[in-house]
Amino acid sequence: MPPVDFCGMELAHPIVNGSGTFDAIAAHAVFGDALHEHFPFAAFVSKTITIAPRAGNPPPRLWETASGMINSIGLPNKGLAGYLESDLPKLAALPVPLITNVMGSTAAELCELVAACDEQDAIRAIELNVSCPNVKTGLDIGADPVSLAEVMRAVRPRTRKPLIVKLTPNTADVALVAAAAEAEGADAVSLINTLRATAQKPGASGEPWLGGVTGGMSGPAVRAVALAQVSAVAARVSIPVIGMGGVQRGEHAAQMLRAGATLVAVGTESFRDPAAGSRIARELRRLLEP
Amino acid sequence: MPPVDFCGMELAHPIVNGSGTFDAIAAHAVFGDALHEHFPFAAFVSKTITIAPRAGNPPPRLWETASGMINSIGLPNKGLAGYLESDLPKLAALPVPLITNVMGSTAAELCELVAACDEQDAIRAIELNVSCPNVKTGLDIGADPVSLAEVMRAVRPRTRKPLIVKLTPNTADVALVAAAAEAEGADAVSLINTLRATAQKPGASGEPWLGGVTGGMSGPAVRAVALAQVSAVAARVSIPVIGMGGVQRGEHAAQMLRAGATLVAVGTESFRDPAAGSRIARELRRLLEP
Amino acid sequence: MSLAPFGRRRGVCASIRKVGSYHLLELVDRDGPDPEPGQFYMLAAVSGWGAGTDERPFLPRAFSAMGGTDGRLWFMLEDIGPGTHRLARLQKGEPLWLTGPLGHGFRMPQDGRRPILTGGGVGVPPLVMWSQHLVEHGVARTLQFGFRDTSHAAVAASFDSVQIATDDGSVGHHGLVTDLLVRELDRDPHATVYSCGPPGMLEAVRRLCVDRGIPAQLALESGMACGFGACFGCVVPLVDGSYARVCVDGPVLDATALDHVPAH
Amino acid sequence: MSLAPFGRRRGVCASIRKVGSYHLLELVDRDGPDPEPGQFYMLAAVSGWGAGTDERPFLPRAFSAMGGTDGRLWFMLEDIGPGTHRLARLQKGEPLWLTGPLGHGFRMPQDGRRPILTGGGVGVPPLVMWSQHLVEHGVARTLQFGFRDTSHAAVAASFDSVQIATDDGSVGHHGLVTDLLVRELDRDPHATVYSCGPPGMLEAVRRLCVDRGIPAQLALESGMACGFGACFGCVVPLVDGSYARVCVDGPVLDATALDHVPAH
Ligand SMILES: Cc1cc2nc3c(=O)[nH]c(=O)nc-3n(C[C@H](O)[C@H](O)[C@H](O)COP(=O)(O)OP(=O)(O)OC[C@H]3O[C@@H](n4cnc5c(N)ncnc54)[C@H](O)[C@@H]3O)c2cc1C
Ligand SMILES: Cc1cc2nc3c(=O)[nH]c(=O)nc-3n(C[C@H](O)[C@H](O)[C@H](O)COP(=O)(O)OP(=O)(O)OC[C@H]3O[C@@H](n4cnc5c(N)ncnc54)[C@H](O)[C@@H]3O)c2cc1C
Ligand SMILES: Cc1cc2nc3c(=O)[nH]c(=O)nc-3n(C[C@H](O)[C@H](O)[C@H](O)COP(=O)(O)O)c2cc1C
Ligand SMILES: Cc1cc2nc3c(=O)[nH]c(=O)nc-3n(C[C@H](O)[C@H](O)[C@H](O)COP(=O)(O)O)c2cc1C
Ligand code: FES
Ligand code: FES
Repeated sequence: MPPVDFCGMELAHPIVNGSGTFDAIAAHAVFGDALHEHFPFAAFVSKTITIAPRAGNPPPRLWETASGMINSIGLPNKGLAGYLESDLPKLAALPVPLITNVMGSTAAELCELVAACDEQDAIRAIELNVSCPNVKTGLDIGADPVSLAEVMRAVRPRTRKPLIVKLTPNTADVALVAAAAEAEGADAVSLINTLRATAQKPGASGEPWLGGVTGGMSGPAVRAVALAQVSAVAARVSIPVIGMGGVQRGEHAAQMLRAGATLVAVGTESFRDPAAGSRIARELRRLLEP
Repeated sequence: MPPVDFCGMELAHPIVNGSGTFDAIAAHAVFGDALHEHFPFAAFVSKTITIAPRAGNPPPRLWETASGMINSIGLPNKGLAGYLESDLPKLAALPVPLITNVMGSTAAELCELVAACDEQDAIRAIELNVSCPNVKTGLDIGADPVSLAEVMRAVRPRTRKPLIVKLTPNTADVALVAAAAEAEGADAVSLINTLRATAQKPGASGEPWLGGVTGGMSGPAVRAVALAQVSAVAARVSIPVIGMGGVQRGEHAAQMLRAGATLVAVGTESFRDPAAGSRIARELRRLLEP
Repeated sequence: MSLAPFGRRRGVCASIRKVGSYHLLELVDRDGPDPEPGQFYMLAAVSGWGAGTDERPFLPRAFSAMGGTDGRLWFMLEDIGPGTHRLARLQKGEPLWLTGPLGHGFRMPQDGRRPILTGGGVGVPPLVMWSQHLVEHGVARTLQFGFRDTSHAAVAASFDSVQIATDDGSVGHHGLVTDLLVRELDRDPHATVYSCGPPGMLEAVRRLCVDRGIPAQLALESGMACGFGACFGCVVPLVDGSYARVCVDGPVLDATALDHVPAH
Repeated sequence: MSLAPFGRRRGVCASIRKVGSYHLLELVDRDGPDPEPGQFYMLAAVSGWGAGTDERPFLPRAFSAMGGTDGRLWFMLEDIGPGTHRLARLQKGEPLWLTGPLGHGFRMPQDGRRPILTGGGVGVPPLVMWSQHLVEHGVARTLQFGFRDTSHAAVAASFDSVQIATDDGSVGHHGLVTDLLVRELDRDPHATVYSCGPPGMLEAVRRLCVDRGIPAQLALESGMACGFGACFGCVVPLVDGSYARVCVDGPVLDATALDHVPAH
């Protein structure tokens, strides 16, 4: 398996993590230097950073579904300043390139985030999480090609670093949105984010289980939906695609690549197996070099 | 569990079948009169009928996923005339009310289907399957509130029978579409239809497994997505809702009712257990009458 | 055709043993009628279903009856994926879900034609049952099976007067079972062919019989979700451009009606 | 804190037996370090995971170590759902996945305070291990457990000098274990409380200790997806308005830092 070129970065293999599904700083505290010696991903994607710090949603934040899970984490993070100050130095020390994922609810917020990341040498690429409701339409920015194009026109000029748009699957035609991102200068797209889902408290109340009421579903349950969306997007755009959703083994990663993805991200499977990324890369290598 | 009033029909319990997931005529041939004596559903929903006969998609039509399945059946049916002539007399003999599900790719086609159903006393209600691409936008009619409203304005005047709109889950905001259906006179909405999904042939080719290339995912894997969409729709509209998606036992049906559904449809679970409808109704009764 | 009781019911694994590459499964099914040769059942383990590769199996699996009397059913299966893997690990006394008997079985030969039963692999069970039926009804039959190798052919050791072909030549004729069929048909074409086996073999039998104008009843396989006509998933293409549902229109279909036997 | 080897690894079930309502599980874990009292592991069966009610469990499950030396680990679990149900059915010799030891355990009492270990239900294991540690280090401790009934209390029969309370009064004090705690604190408040148990009990202990200004280390439980800080799913609310991840900031947290113990 030769190194992969992704937006000018040379990666050792095509497996990265899904934003928000691996905390390399916490994992280093838990597993020690073994983590860095056997780092499971070819690039590291940070969790979503917002301008102001966020505590995240009240618990419970998790629900297990048939072959998957719902999370309603609510994007807890230290805020842009906190990220740059306390997390970035540690993430810069990882043995792989760093991609920083950011989210804002207005174009102005996104511009500020992107401009700040642009100044950091340690940040090799920026991923825009556009699963955030547009204040005007109420729809997620990424669910609507028009909103997304508008945001991209504002944000694109703020950086010369590679800009990846993380698409939401909760839309009628994800390829249309991907095409809009490409047209406005995105260097890559990544998908799928989680499928909107919910759960009720056990018992007769019907009350929501999750502190955040609804959440997003991930894991093997969504894999076939992810493969359809990745295929549709890769067929429509010429920029590279990061495919994800339910990838658990090398064969699933290979399917994403066959569908047209350049990189494959692993999210939920890392929860079941912290070293899943390395295992999947190894299995993939065996499949591709028979 | 008292009888349920649904659009003026008195139903023995809230469990019906999902369109296209139970062939009462074939099942009668397989199971004999026991089927009618223990009919599993409180009303029977036909598979989708189109104006012209359709052979359906080439095989393979099925793919098993983690906790679910993809189908790419392609709506095989005898066409309107064939349905009225050869199926309707048999379906009219079922011990429960009949709901006929129809689909057309233009408003004119839907009008013809609805008007024809309107003339049949044996048809107690009509369900519109709006998961069909709009010829102009390419988007499914049911994925777009504007297209749907247009179609509804044409179709609604053609019948005084209850009109149920079967919504597609492959949309950015299903409650918006449901609200459009209600505003244009729908008597009820049903959801979710299947989630767009795909699968590749085993092996390295990456070719699609399904004869129809993409298909729709159903079963427990989609249940949490279905519950979120049913909750969102029931919170938005005042007309009754038929909730479905991954219902396998009484507790799941109860969750749909707690989310605001009036009826609950069972699809995929009938494949695993032909009498699932009766079992689920029984389990539900036990939960609601403790 | 034996009607199935409505709904799935619990059967119990009475015994399971390995014969070469196959597993022979005996079930107790007190409540079901006897199956007819060519009919099948949908089977699923009650526990541990859904925990195999890729969180499968989810749906029940179709298996032809190899025999069935007095509340006992026999099956033969090969472990090729998560469903058969789980079933092959059933324990004696373990419950399992079953629905059936399902589908239309084989029909008697007409016009005094002699029956030739040609099959292979997991196509063996319905032909074994049909062979038994014919013998019981005093109809002489020719039975011929193709297998990959000795380990697969082992299951045929207990069958009376059977012709064997193996891909590797380790047992019987070195080559395809259709070579044996051609030999029989050349010898005496006044025959009806009954066949069940992998798609390639069935397609070869279909062409052969259609070309020679010999009636053939093919017991087809197909990916199934339900087994009772509900899902329209199990179709095969017919010459008239329509599709037949293998589960309710078959599994036994006339060779002349079929357009071809699909590879899956 | 013992560092965990990176990644999940295979352990083997060395023995499993039922004591009253609980299952005591002994694992062989050759490659792991010994856990410290209060640390936990994420466990999952290698086979049959995902085939329970509602096709669960999918994620691994968290269990406190009850002991661990020389490549052996001990756990105690109650069968309350699909994950514990499957683990309770492990066979001797069966492999299982484990990640750990994880989290921060208990810390020694300061200022000569005497340790009171108050817990109940599946909160027993970390306290048993902590009690052993204290005893081994020559620190006298008071141990008190609350259970629902005799069948749950049975597990405590082998523990030395333990006070028992049961909800139904069948064993020991008829009432809550916090009654016993109040008695001890009334007698001598120069103590540090260590507690683990159901949320209601922990919350009562928290209030009691905070109200009286007594240091308390609470070993919390919480729904977890990962156990190593990756998912941010296992949080509990702190007094400063932020959330702590139970898996990496805990599971042992100071009572004074916690806003309250959430019900789930
Ligand atoms: C009427 C009938 C009678 C049969 N009788 C017998 C019998 O007597 N003995 C016997 O051993 N077998 C019999 N079969 C075949 C048997 O049903 C299949 O081998 C079985 O379903 C395989 O299930 P599995 O989970 O073990 O394998 P699967 O993994 O399901 O693989 C089986 C085939 O399905 C395809 N496939 C792979 N993955 C998927 C997926 N995710 N979704 C859908 N398809 C997939 C591939 O083509 C693969 O080769 C019969 C089939 C039919 C229809
Ligand atoms: C640090 C720590 C240590 C622990 N130590 C022990 C121990 O030593 N022994 C022990 O027996 N247990 C221990 N537990 C608890 C144990 O992890 C849980 O009981 C176990 O996860 C239950 O899994 P289950 O599948 O059996 O039950 P579940 O069905 O998962 O039910 C457990 C609880 O989760 C909630 N729940 C129900 N359904 C779902 C769903 N679909 N998704 C999410 N939540 C749901 C409900 O509140 C339910 O009461 C510990 C937990 C933690 C965090
Ligand atoms: C617990 C959790 C937290 C997540 N947080 C984020 C996030 O902060 N930003 C983001 O863009 N995606 C986030 N995601 C989505 C994942 O990056 C990924 O798109 C999704 O989980 C699908 O992949 P998977 O099935 O492999 O998990 C999160 C997913 C999970 C499960
Ligand atoms: C094999 C199959 C065929 C279906 N055919 C139709 C159809 O003809 N018309 C329709 O409106 N929905 C159709 N559906 C969708 C179901 O009615 C239902 O909305 C969906 O399967 C979700 O429910 P479930 O998870 O209980 O199956 C079909 C679903 C399946 C699995
Ligand atoms: S298997 Fe469902 S129709 Fe044949
Ligand atoms: S369990 Fe995932 S962060 Fe704690």
